Amino acid sequence: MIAQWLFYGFATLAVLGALGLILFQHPMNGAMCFIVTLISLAGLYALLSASLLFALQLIVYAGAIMSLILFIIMFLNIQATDLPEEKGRWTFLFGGILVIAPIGLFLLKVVKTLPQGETSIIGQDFGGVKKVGMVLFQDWLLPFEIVSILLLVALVGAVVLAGKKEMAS
Amino acid sequence: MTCDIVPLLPLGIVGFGAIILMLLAAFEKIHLEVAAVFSMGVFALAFVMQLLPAGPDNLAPYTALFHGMLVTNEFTKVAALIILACGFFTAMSSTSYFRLNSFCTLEFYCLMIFATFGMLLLTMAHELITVFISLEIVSLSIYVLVGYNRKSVTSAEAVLKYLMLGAFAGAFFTMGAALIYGAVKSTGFEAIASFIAAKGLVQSPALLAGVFFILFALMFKIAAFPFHAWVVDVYDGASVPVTGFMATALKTAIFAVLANFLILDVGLKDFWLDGLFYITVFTLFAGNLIAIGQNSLKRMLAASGIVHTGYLLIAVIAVSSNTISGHIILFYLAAYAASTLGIFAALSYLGGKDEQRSTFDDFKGLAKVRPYSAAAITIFLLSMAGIPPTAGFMGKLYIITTAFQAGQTTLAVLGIVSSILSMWYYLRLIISMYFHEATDPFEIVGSPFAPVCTLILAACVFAISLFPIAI
Amino acid sequence: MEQSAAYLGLIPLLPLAGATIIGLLHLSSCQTCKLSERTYGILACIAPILTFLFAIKVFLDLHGLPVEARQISYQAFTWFKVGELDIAMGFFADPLSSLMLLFVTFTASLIHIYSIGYMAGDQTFGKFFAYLNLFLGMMLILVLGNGPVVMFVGWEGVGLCSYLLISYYSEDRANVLAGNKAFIVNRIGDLGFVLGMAFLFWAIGGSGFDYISLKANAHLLSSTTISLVCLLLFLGATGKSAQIPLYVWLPDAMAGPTPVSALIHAATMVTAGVYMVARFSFLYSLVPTVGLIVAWTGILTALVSAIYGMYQDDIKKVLAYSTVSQLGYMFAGVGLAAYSAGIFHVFTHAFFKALLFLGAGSVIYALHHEQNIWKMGGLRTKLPITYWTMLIGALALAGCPPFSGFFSKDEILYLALATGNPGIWLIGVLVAGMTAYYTFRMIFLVFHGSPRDQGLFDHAHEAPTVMTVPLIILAVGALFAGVLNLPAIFGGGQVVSHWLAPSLAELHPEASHETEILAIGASVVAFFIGITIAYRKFGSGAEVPVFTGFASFAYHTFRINELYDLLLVRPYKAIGSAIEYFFEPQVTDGPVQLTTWFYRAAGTVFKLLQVGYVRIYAIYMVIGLSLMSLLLSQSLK
Amino acid sequence: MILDYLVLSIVLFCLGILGVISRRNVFTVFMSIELMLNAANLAFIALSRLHESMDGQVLAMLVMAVAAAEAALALAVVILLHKHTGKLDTNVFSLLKG
Repeated sequence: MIAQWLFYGFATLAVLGALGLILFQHPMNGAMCFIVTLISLAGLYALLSASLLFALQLIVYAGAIMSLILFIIMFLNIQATDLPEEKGRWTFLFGGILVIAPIGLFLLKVVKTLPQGETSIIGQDFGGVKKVGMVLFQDWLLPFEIVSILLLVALVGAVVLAGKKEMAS
Repeated sequence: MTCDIVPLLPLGIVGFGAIILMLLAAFEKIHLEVAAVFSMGVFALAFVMQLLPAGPDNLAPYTALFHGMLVTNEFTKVAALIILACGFFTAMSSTSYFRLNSFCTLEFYCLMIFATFGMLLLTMAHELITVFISLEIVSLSIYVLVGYNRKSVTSAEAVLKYLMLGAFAGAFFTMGAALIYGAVKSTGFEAIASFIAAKGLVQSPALLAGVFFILFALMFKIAAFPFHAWVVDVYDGASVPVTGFMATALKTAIFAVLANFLILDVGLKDFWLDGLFYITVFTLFAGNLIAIGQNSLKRMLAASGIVHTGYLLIAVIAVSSNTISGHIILFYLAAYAASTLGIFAALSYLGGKDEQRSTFDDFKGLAKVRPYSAAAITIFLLSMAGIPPTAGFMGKLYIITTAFQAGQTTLAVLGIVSSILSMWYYLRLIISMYFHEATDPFEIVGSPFAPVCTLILAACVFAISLFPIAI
Repeated sequence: MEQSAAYLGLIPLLPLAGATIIGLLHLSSCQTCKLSERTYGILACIAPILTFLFAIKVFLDLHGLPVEARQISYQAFTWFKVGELDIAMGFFADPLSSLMLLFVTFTASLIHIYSIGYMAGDQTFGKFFAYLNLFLGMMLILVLGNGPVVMFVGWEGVGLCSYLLISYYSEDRANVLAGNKAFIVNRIGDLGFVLGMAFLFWAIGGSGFDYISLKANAHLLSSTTISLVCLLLFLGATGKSAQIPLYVWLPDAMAGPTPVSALIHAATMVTAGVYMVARFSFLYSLVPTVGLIVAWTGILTALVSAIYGMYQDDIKKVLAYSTVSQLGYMFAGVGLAAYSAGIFHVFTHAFFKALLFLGAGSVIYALHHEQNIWKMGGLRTKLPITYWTMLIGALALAGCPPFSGFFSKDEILYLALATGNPGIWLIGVLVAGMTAYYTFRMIFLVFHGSPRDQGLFDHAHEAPTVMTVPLIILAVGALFAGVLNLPAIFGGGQVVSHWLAPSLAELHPEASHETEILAIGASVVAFFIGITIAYRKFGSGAEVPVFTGFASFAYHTFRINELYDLLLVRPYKAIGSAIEYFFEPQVTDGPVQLTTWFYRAAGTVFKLLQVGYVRIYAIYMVIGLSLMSLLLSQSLK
Repeated sequence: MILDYLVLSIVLFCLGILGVISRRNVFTVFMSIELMLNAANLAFIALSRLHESMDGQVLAMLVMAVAAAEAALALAVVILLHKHTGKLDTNVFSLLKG
């Protein structure tokens, strides 16, 4: 029962945060709202007995990625004058809702056909570091390995794009 | 089990080469053109390794370790060959380009090899998240390559558009993977195939929606209508060698995934036939219509790339699902790659500093001043337009005959119509090269690599057309 | 039993490679960095000489096999495979093609060598040899192809090369027109070939479309189909081999350089038709009626062109008409199912006609491109080698025993009599007399008497060695080639006929010795009558005649060109201009313009859709997705 | 109920799409894409709970890694764009069109 209420609480927060993200004009406000969403998602992961993911969501997403974004926002020192005016924002929002509605409805229709299950916590170890780690390193070794290449590419790419290195003559 | 390593050798070489080059780049130990030659060497070595016999078809190397997430067969092998050749020729022609445009650093080649690494993975990947990660490896490297010229605002614009829309499509891919995971309980291709074979696609809406999203993401990458709009701007903003690389290698890799994915089960492909049909038709015509309005060569080539996507989609639709040899798709990709890379190689030394020559009018009278370059470009254009005896003609011929055989008469006829329409813009360049007086001296500075590359590719256009395939 | 030999593929490849290399060298040379003519000449001669050596090897290899198994083939690769049509790029040698191969490569080698001298000083020396090599390569594909399709590649290839070479001196518009004419007339014939091939494929092509399978399946055809196929193929042959009604291109083809005329006329292109009929002898021998049509067409062509030949004043045109005439004999031969006789005549003709053309070339070379025989005379002393070699050639052409032409021609005439076609025989004998007449008319006017143009005469000089040596070699050939197929009556073994026998579906009529002697006697008599008249009229000088009546009509080649112009070309052009001035602007232009306008307008719309705002592109994508999800949710229920 | 989680995931996903197509601010657009990825992750984890297998969690983890890489690059691009124009408006970048 408590789980149910917790879900509703987190869900509301997540949706509110998302709404804030897409409605606030300044990216700083948007980012703050997005952090709310991310944290409530972490809570939801915990409710789904994914304890490792709960931690990762907080540390990696809400912690690392978001602080990076916030840092850049502040680094660029964005003023209200730098921001686009976005006069037709509401038109686009409502038009967008109309356009997206079929996709959303279709997805809802789809997920309803999936089998349903309880969300109660199962097993002591389900979603724990050890179990997930075993799965990761036994079954998902290849994706895990190539993610390292991906990160390498992102690293090199970020250096190239944003770095200060002078162009070769 | 000893032969498990053989199919993965090219992948290993490319990955290893990229990392070595990355380290070298960090210490700035080598000259730019040495790096180009080094990457050509890496591609050539991987190409040769790829030619080694790799044992039985549909081999999953290191099954115990990778759980069948990589599968190699004749199809992936040839696709990888095309990709490696594209990489090789891009590296070759880029040397001339970077003599004229000095924004290159060593990381350029490093990223190109990383992108190739991702593409090779893509052709072999048999698991959705592996596909996704490989796709991201490719995409991230190419985003950076597109925006490599940091001084150019158009280049920055191109990378913004590509990155934003690419990530957007990527998000759909993950959602699709999630839905498939929900339905099948796995994201491996084998599991999906056996699930469909057992239960059918329509019986499981979640699977259907998941496949739908994944197809969308792939269609976006190959610029099928209505997800094509980015391609023209991005190709335009990217530098010439990058555009050539994107247009050929990336397309080959994505088509390999698309084919791998669609042929999982007959039911899977048959369900989408109608949808693919309309997408194909619109893709063919949208590409043609965008192309005729263009004045810039790169934009025209980008738009014509959309048309070629349409042809390839015809091939995807038409090849029989049970016994996909994929020969036709690969043949067309090879033919298209040869002519496209050829044109971009020619543009990289004819374009001049900062790509000052970029429109149709800039190439007026080229034939009077540089007859061989003009002849080579003509060969490439004729191949793209599908005029015999070029490879492009054979490719179109195979595709259209297969479409007829598969009963897709409408598509075959529309394919022919579209190839007629495409003459409009291909011949326009030929006309401006041959039937005008030259006002520009077209002097060439730079290494002889790109002209040699153009020559080789022009020969390839004919050589590929002779390559026999069984329909 | 078939032998496989990869070097067969090499034979056509060599000249093609040569053409590519020389062509590239020529293209990449400029005014200052030109290669020397010597280099080009040597490069160009490598391929024909090597192919000749290979031809000998083919011959010897075949010879080493048992008679009924004399076939070697090589499948290079599957060329294309569409539906049930599965065509391999394959090569195939049997006695017939090996014989063709031998003399094609032999004469071609000599002509290549000769051209080094003849073309000296030409601005586009390299281009010429590239074409020449290409020509040879195409001819070899034609000869060695293992089926009609591969043959057709060579067939079209030689057509193309003849066009290139005939209009070689392209500064003169007339030469280009001559090239055009050759090309267009040949295309008409090619249509016949293609249709014939199509019918053949439609009927029995399903189970293999090479000669061996076709031969094995020929019995499945109905006689109507065979007749149709044979007639259509023969139409193709009339185009390539210059027979009635499509011979008109050949005299005009003299516009090309003389070695080209020699190559086209003696060894390569024009013999293709005869070769093709012989190749399809397994079909032609089943329909004797069609064979008769072929034979009569041939002998009538021989007659008509012999008449023309008697009145020409251009040395090359005389030879050109004599070629047409001799080809007529060959068709008479193959038409009467005497394939080996026809092919044998092709064989001997290759020697003496190449010789005559090269000799004529040497005369023209000596006289600084003067070709009118009424301006020559008395050149015997100035050009002794040319004179003697050409005399041998002329005797062979005229059919003087024991020169090669005598035996081959006589064989055909004898078989005409033996198969019960006295009409063909009579005309043949008549033509033999006429041949002797016009050949020696030419010899006498050119070499005997007194010089008609002193200025030209004084500057005349014998050609360089590189040109005279081929003449001498060919003269030896023209003298002795006939011995190879000496008929039994002269104690010969008919070596060539026996060699060819496994390739051909030949009829061997029985006839008495008297008939044979009659045939030989008549030919000899005709020869002597012809040469006597020629000597009387031209032996010791004659003035330029004024043609009237029939002679004038014949001089203008019966005004056939004008007739074709009136009946075919003009109506065709009239239709063309009707389309240009009425049909196009009034009827079709509107819709066409409308379509382009519509296309352009649609293009503009799409151009406008490329607004450049990334958000709008995302919206396109979402709209597309949303429409598709609407449709999908419909299908979900 | 698992269904609730999935519905939430879809709502967040659609809000993400909405953010991408209705906003011109580069930061907001990139964060909206992150939101879509998070929605997919929620779906993965919910479904992992449904199937009682941890594969879904691993998948979500991998997606997270990809998202991090993408974010790093996106931020580099933002800096690049900011260097050029000082603006964060996607509509400013419309030199390439037609």
